[in-house]
Amino acid sequence: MDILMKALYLLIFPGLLYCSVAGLLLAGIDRKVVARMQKRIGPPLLQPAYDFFKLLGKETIVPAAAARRTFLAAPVIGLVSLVVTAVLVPVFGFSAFGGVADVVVILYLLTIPAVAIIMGGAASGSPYAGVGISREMVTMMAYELPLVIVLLAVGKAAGDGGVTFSLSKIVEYQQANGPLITHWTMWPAALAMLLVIPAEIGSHPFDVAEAETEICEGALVEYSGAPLALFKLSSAIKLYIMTALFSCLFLSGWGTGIVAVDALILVAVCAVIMLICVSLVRAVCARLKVEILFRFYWRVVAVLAAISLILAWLVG
Amino acid sequence: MIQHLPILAIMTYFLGAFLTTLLGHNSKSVRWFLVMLASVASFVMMCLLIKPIFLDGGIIGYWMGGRAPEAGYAIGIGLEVDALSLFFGLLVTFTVLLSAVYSIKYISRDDAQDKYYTLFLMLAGGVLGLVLSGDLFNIFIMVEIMTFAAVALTAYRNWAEGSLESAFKYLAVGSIGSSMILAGTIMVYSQVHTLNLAQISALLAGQGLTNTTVFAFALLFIGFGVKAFIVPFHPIAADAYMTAPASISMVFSGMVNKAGVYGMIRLVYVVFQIMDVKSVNYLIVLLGTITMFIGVTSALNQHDFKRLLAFHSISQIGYVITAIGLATSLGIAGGLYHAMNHTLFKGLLFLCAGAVFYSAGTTDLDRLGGLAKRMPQTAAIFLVGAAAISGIPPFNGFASKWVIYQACYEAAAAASGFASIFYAVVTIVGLLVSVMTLASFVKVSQSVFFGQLPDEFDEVKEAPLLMRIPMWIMAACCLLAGLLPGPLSRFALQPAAAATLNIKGYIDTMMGGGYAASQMGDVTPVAELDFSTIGYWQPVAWLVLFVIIMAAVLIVALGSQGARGNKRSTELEKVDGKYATFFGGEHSTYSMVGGSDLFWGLRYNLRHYFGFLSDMHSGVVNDYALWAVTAAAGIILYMFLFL
Amino acid sequence: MFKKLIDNSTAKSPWIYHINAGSCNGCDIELVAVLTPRYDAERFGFKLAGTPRHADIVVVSGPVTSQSKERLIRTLEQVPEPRVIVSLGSCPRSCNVFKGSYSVEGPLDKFCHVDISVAGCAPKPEAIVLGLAQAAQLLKQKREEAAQK
Amino acid sequence: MILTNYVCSILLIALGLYCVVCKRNVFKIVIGMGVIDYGVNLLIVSIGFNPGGSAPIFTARELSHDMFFVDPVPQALTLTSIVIGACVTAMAMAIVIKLKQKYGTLDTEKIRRIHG
Repeated sequence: MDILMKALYLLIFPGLLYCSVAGLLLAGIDRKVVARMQKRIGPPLLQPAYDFFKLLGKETIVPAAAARRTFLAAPVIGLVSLVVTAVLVPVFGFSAFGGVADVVVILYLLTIPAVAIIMGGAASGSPYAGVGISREMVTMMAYELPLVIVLLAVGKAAGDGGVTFSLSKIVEYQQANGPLITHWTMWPAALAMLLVIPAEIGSHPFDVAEAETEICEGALVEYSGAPLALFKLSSAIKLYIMTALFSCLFLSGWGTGIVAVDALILVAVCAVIMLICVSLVRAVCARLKVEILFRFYWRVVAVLAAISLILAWLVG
Repeated sequence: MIQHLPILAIMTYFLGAFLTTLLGHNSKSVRWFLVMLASVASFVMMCLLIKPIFLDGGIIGYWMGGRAPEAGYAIGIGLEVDALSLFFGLLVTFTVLLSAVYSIKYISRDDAQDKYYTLFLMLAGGVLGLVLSGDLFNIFIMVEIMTFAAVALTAYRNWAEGSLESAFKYLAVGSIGSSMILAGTIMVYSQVHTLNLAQISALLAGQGLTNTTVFAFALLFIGFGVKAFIVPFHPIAADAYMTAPASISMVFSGMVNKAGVYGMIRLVYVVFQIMDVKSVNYLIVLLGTITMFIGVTSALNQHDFKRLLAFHSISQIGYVITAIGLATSLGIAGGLYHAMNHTLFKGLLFLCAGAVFYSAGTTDLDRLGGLAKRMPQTAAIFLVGAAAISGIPPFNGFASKWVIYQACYEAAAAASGFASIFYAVVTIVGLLVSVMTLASFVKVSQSVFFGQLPDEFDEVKEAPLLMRIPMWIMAACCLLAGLLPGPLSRFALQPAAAATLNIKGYIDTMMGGGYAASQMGDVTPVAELDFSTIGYWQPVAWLVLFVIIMAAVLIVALGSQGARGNKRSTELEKVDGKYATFFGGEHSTYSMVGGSDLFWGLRYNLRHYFGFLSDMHSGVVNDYALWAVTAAAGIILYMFLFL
Repeated sequence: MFKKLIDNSTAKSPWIYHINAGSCNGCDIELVAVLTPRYDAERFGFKLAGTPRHADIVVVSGPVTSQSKERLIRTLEQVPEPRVIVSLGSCPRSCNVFKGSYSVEGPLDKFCHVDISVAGCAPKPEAIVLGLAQAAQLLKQKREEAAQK
Repeated sequence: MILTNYVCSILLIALGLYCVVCKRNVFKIVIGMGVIDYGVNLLIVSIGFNPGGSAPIFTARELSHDMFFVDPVPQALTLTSIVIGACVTAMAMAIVIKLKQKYGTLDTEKIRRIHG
């Protein structure tokens, strides 16, 4: 029974099925909204799903120069780690694995998809992938520092004097004291987190790693068919997870108590967050250079987050 | 019988070393037999100690020649094995065993193998003697034996580029450290007129801190700092790890620097019991944090596989030191856990580097590439090691790092004012260092195992089975240590942490019951480590996940077609059309991003800092000595000012 | 059902890879114009892919020159099945004004099977959209045919 | 009188450190290492010294309570330490010979193939 429950969590809700649907939906909304911002009609809402299924039906080519096993295993590993992360992020009050979700675990799990892309790219043996890997890695180091500080700041603010690494404790604190976004000390951190999200999911101004016009999609250059579909699904799920993480860190503490309704509300909230930090930015910005991106995250975003951390210490 | 095991384990190594020189000169098989016998026997002896010490909580004291203390003074030389010593002893014997197996094939192309094995066993005996010893001067002697053997082994392949100079640097800076240990020892002796650790501990606790004690502590601390290769004593380590044979690099990072760490723990927690002094905590944590940061950033700068690993070794020791400096039971347990994990994964990575060197003849990241096609098992093992050291769940590096962050942040929460901000910054640096570790291992995997295969490595073959066996064992241990933190902490880490904090038993075992009671305060309780909060330690969930992964991999593998990757690269050149790499329409040729160029964006932004690092590791032995002396002076000054 | 889902998706999400085989850039500009707000080909799911591995539809413009011939053929081979090749403009169809030039080896159908051909110099965006939409349907057809085999 | 010993030993250690840090000749660095060792040895012996004490050479039968002699333990330590120091110097010399053969120089500024 326990196994069945766990399998249910991992595969249906809040695991694979739920987060895939939510992620693809969010990606669809994103594309539609950006199109509307540019006065276009835009693709149908389900376009990312169409893309995904189409790619499943395509031929999978493994280049002769590739390290075959790594090349094929990389997308699966990335997807699985994201599904695990999705299970660990609470849906308002509900968290699948008994409320023991931990911020550091999530932090580390979130690096795995990027690493999977990098490993896959490295295994493909393409020079474009080499450049892509380099950029992906630098991007990752750029946003990881602010992300770490944000998580610690939130942990401090929600720690009730101490510090907590537990997401469920953070949610409980917000249930008692209102969402953290209402605390003025957390505003810089929230802003920093909003800026981290587009880099984490590799959306437009920060998509140096997958710049399709410069380096032919970077690390994904040799992927086709089902593995590529898994990567696309991963990036959609990442969209959901990052926004859900934001809502969990700053906007949670309420909810109807009915899991199904909460899940729907969460997707709506995610969509709003995504509109603010992904779609809007994506529609108006041009792609940054990688060294500028790095400087931006370490000088601006990290400082924002650090301000919050210090404020949390002084006030809390 | 059981109390004779520690000395027997040490003597087995030394006897083995002696016999190897005597008998193993001509015959390969005799040599191997002796070495394997010595390493297996010692390992078994250490394993036999698990039950009385870890499980039953006993402490074994042993007086050489039966010279028990007379009139309350220790006159003999003692061995004392508590859980802490045994923990490190197990690490040492385990590393030696695997390294010995690995050496058989790895060293087979060199001459003077009997010398190699003699020095190897001497090194092993030195480190084991150090961790099991209960006598301060004996510790010094063991440190010297260890350094001596280590230097000789660094210079063993004197045909290799730079091995001689790195051996000399190691010797020069290492001997400064040894002299400090000796000077510190004698200063302690001048205060308490004994060399027995247990008695020193009891008497010093009664005396309180005097100027001489502080000076002695500073000297010993610096000495063990040099042996643990904390920054700024680290450049010698980077050189030595790089140029020594990989089997020895593994031993270096697996146990030689652990010996320094052990010395520090013994020193600050047991001998001087100084960890309730906040300024010592800050100093150790600060040194640890600097060590991990400088280690990892220097690693980002490297373009040699083994040198990169060497800097990571330094960086990971920084984690251990930081955790130990926190002086909480969680911190100590985390530090010990990470020390163990570091032995496992860094040993594994060094063995991978050795396998690459054995097969391809170089470890230059700018020249290598695409070896995963020729050495698939080594590549797989390397990925395990890289994931473990970067702290990717579910491997062991993650679990121990998690404990360390937790300890850091709890310390931050417990402290107030400046200290809490300091510990918070330490946590942030720790997490950042982890990401950078990941980055540099991405660099290694891209430029050694993946990417394109240069023509010159066409003929490369997989490493021999005898080299792969220890690698696989270590890889399995990495996974097991990550998946079973609960039993591990219950049966090994908690006893060791408890032994570190509760030294009454340690003193009483050696000096007779009740000796400590007159001098010591209360026993510090050790909190139960709770790994359940990590959140993913749910075996059932992992089982389900495993099934899902397998199914997914199967589906993907079945649905894919493509050319098999086992062609020669000259043949790959001929592969055209569909299965060729996309090259913008051109015929695909060899073209790779060089390993040292992979983090351009980062390096460009931090160019001044990286320039400073390059200058710091100038390669001139005077500079290294200057770093060491300056740091030593600084530490001594700090101790006098704040203690 | 799953198969049908994939079949339907195939028609709805055609990704384009564009090869310029010596074109004067007129057609290329028109192709980009198709993606602008006025014509917005993305509403049909069209997207420009950065690499032939991701592509479903390869759009070739220009009379195949001797410099581009080999590269063109190589790139076309690298596109995974099912794929549709669309020739854009008069040049790949007949070499247009470049016919007879010492450096032109075209037209395109000498080297590969052309599924859809959009004529014009340069073709109107409306024509391109129509051609691409047909190509998308063709993709689905090809997939179904492949499944029957 | 004993103070002279301490001062001398500290001086020796300082001199040795100076030698290791500042001298560019590998050979002199080895000498410096030796000098540090001797300084420490002097320190050890001095610490064990009791003014007016006799040499601690007795059989167990001769031993009585009113005897006054210097502490024998540091002397034993010194012996061990001297032996170790000799070994280390021998090792260092061996390496220096090899260095000279391989690099053709004893200048530390030139013996830096590994750096960065």
